[in-house]
Amino acid sequence: MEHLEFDYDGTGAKPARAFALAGVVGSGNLEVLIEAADLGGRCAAVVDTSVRGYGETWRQVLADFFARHAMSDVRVSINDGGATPAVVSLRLDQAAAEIKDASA
Amino acid sequence: MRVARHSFYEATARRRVDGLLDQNSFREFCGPAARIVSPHLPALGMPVAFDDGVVVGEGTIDGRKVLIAAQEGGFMGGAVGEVHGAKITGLLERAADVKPEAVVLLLDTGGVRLHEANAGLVAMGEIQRAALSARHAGVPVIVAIGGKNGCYGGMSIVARSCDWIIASEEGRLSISGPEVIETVEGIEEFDAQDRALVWRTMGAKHRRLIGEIDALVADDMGAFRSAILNFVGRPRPLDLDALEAEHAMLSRRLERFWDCADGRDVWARLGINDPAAVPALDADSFNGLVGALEGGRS
Amino acid sequence: MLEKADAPRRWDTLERSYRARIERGAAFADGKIVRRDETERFLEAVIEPGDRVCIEGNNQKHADFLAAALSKTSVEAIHDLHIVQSNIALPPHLDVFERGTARRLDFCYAGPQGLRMARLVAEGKIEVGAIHTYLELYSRYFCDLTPHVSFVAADAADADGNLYTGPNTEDTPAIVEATAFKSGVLIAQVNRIVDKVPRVDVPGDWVSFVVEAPKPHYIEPIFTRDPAVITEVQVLMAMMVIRGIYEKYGVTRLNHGIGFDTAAIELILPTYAEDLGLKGKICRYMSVNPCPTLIPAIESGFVESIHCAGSELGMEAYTAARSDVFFIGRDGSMRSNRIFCQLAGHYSDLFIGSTLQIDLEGNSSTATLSRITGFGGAPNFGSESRARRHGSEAWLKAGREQRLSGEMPRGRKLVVQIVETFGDGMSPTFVERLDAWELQKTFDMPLPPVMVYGDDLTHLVTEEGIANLLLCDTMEERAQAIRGVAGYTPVGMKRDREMVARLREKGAVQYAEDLGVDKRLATRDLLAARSIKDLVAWSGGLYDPPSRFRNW
Amino acid sequence: MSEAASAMDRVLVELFGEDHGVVRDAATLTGVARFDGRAVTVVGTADRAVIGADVALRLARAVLDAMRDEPGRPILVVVDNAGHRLSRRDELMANNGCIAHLTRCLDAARRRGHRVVGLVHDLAVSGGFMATGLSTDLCYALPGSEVRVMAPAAMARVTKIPLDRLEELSAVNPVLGPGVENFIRVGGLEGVWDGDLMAHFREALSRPLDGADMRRALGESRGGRSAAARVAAAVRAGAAA
Repeated sequence: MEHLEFDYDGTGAKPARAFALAGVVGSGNLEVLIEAADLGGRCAAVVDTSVRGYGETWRQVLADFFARHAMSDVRVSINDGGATPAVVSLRLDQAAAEIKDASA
Repeated sequence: MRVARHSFYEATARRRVDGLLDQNSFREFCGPAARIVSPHLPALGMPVAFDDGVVVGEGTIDGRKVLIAAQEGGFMGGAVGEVHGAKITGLLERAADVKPEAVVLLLDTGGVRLHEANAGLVAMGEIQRAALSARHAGVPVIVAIGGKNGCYGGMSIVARSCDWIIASEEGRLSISGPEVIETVEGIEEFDAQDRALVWRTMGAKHRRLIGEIDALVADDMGAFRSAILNFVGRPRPLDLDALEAEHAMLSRRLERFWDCADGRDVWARLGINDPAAVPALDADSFNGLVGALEGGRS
Repeated sequence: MLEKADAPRRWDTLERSYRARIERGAAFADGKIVRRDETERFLEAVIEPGDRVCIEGNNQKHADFLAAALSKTSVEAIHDLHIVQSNIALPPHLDVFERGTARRLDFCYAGPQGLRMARLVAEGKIEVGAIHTYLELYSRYFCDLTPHVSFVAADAADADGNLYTGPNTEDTPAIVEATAFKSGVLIAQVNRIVDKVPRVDVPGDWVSFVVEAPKPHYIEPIFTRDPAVITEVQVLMAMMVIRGIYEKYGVTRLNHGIGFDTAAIELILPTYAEDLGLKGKICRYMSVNPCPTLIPAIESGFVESIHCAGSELGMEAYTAARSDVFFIGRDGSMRSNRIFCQLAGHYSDLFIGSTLQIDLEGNSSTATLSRITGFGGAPNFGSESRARRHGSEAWLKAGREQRLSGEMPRGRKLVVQIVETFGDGMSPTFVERLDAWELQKTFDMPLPPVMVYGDDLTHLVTEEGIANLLLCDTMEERAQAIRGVAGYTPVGMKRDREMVARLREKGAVQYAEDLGVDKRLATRDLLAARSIKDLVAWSGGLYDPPSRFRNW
Repeated sequence: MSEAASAMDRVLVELFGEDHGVVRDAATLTGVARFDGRAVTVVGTADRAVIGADVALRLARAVLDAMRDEPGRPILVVVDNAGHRLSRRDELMANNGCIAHLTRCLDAARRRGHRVVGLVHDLAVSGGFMATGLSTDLCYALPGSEVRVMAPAAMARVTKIPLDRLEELSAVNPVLGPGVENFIRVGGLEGVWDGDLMAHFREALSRPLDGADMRRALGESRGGRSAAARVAAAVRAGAAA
């Protein structure tokens, strides 16, 4: 396992909901827990992954994610079973869509 | 055609809970944000899940209060570890306290999580005892099986200790997985690749025909919901007479079918004219057949 | 001159050899029917050392009994054979090299035997003539690699040797034609001998001998893709293909690869493409095996006609009941033919398939280190058809996009590769240099084993988007367009973001939003069938999947 | 009679005397013995039996008989098995249903005031332990016996964790490896009966119990299962976190 932590500038509104979860931890899959957190406007990400040595890729995938979804005061926590960046981005987008959804 | 069907099989544990309960009625206990994860997996270099692979909480189904647990088959095959098991046990114990109209267990599991084997096995015993305690408190416990993993290992014993079992025809209910039997006893005993054989031996249709489960439904969220609703608020007796009746039923089964080599032989002996056609029947036709058999018996 | 006068040239040596072989073989046969338990001695009688021998080994149907028998013959009697067969699939195919029965090999595809093949080549037990494509090898049967003896597999034969191949005709016609008309010995392995075959696929007078095998020939359901394992990412890519390529060019005639990526496309035709109003406008005529995942597209009226290279296990009753769509004999069962299917696919508007590695020129390969596999038919399907002269909307539009220098207008075949940026075990699909170069060195090949050449490729589809190489004017643009869809692979991370932005402006790189693809729809709910059972339902119960694919 | 079987017989003799009245039918043990002047129903298996559907029903019958014959009569469950039977026929008959029936009978006996005591002799494996020992009020093991979910080599194969690593981890984490000691620590076993068996049995019969499942608390206090009690309590309380 490898533990990674990242920190990004916040750019948009605080999320509508307290938290949202997308995905399931499994081979080639991951779960993304996204939560409102008091981070002084910043965004943070914590990754626990079963595949070592992809820190730079995670940094970039998450940077692109936060650039795509303007958010602030958000913490993303990931348990990863070796998902490809495509699947990671998909789950991140699903989680973001849900936490931004004020309807429920 | 039949595209818009809302599949139970396809859904994650969370989607199953959402799909079965009244909208926005679900309140989760010890949810993912609480991060109650397995204390054992990290030492083995395995990723954890924030809910340890089971969702537990309360909500309503058609306005009737239920407690519900849903195993996530995608995480470690739905296997029961220490935390996972304790969540289900706690939920069943709560049932005895708060007396909902039912506890619903959506099981999707290979059994004990080997990575925390001893805790998982003892947890099975605890889950079973808690399920029986809930029943003694008058709360019916309803099991639904329709995920990728079926319901295997100790949880198959738990399932048969509950009041009602509902399964889709994708469902399987058995103590040993076919692969285990093949590995230990050889391919002559069980060819695990022969999936038609697997379903004829352990699948929901066979289980329905021999009286191991109470309802067979299509793989559809609405069908599961209706079947569950049918059993909400309907506890089954758990007294000595009920145990004797069960004993008589099981003994009769072994007497009648012990020499059968295949599910088809059992079905033929049950009076089904074309046993080979059973696997291809859809849920409605199959239930029609079951109805005709039971009608013929009474 | 004098020598010639002394020994006048004979012009029927092959014919005389044929007669001698038949006479020797007849000792082990009753009429044309070989006594099964004497098969090995029979083979020793008809085969001579150094012969070119073809063992029918298709994608699916295999002359497996004869292949096994050959691998048990005496090496003293039979040795140094030159095997000329398309598919090396079964252990006996290589046993004959291991033990010295055969030495030289010309083939197309080695799939699961690739690792052992590599070992035997390294040990000098196999001399590889060449790794061909299907059409190349069949062509050489009629040129310089004509078999002396061929084993074919058929479903049934009568006493006269008339053969019924059933739906899996595959390579049989090519092998039979080349062998029978060049004085070769044609031996058929059949599942059963009958009084009258359902239809004559091979006339009896072309067939020298028939052996009834102890059990039906080996057949593998290699074209069955279980919809249950199609991922959301594959659905997303399928959506992009439909919008960005099929709809854009109006592709009606095409060939699909057989992976999960193309299965996903097939399975969203009745949903996504239907909603886009594309029925009757795309995917009407296909050259492909009867993949079960095509059933919903056929049933919903998208795909109108399919010619098949071979059949697929479990699809027999379905194809037979859809004679408007498939090519069906008077007996009611399907007829396939790999050559014609390959040709039809070659001259269609589009090929789409998957690969393991792509470089910055767009060359792609499925070859991996330590294995020798070959590519079968993909290179034939996946190449520009330069001899094409007829126009079609898709072909002409692609040609206009390519803007070749000079005045002469010309069409262009669409050759598409569909891949995820990372493959199994996080291995990047995009590489600066293909493993194929290394493989060439290791096995001393004349060329690196490339499946589809970069200059044949027109589009590259990943989960990131589509690179349209027709719109790239320079090799640098082409490389950046490829980097632009290569995602987070090292190749993709090295993209020149400004240049990719410019390529995006001119449409050479398109992302989902540029294509009008709503990513939120990219779920498995879009699949017309999400399980094998759904496919059975779509087929009205006609599709009978092999047991291993069932979950009921 | 095998060595293990004679060892089993010695245990029965030590507890109930020479004429203990426990009868063996194949691998099944049933009978009514006397202990301190009162009747005790003995059910169980011997010789590392595999629990098939038929075996489960035979044992269940004996438990049902005990409930019918004498309310409150103690039941000793002798546990010696290699797990449930791995066969197509047993699965066809739904072995899980038959084992569930056995466990429900044991559970019913407990709730009806029969003290149900388990005693692992030699071996208890996975489903076989669940069928028997885990359905008792109190379950003990004899010295030298073993309880496990799966043999370590098989476990290494299934979990894809190298055997040596698995054994290394088992040494420090009682949830992982086989052994009576580990099962005691996770609360699956009450303890080991060494020395005076009669004294141990007498204590087990007379121990005041309120019917609550104490195994998690035991696991917690013995440091073998630290999370279960807390998590179950939180869920029972309906806690969000």
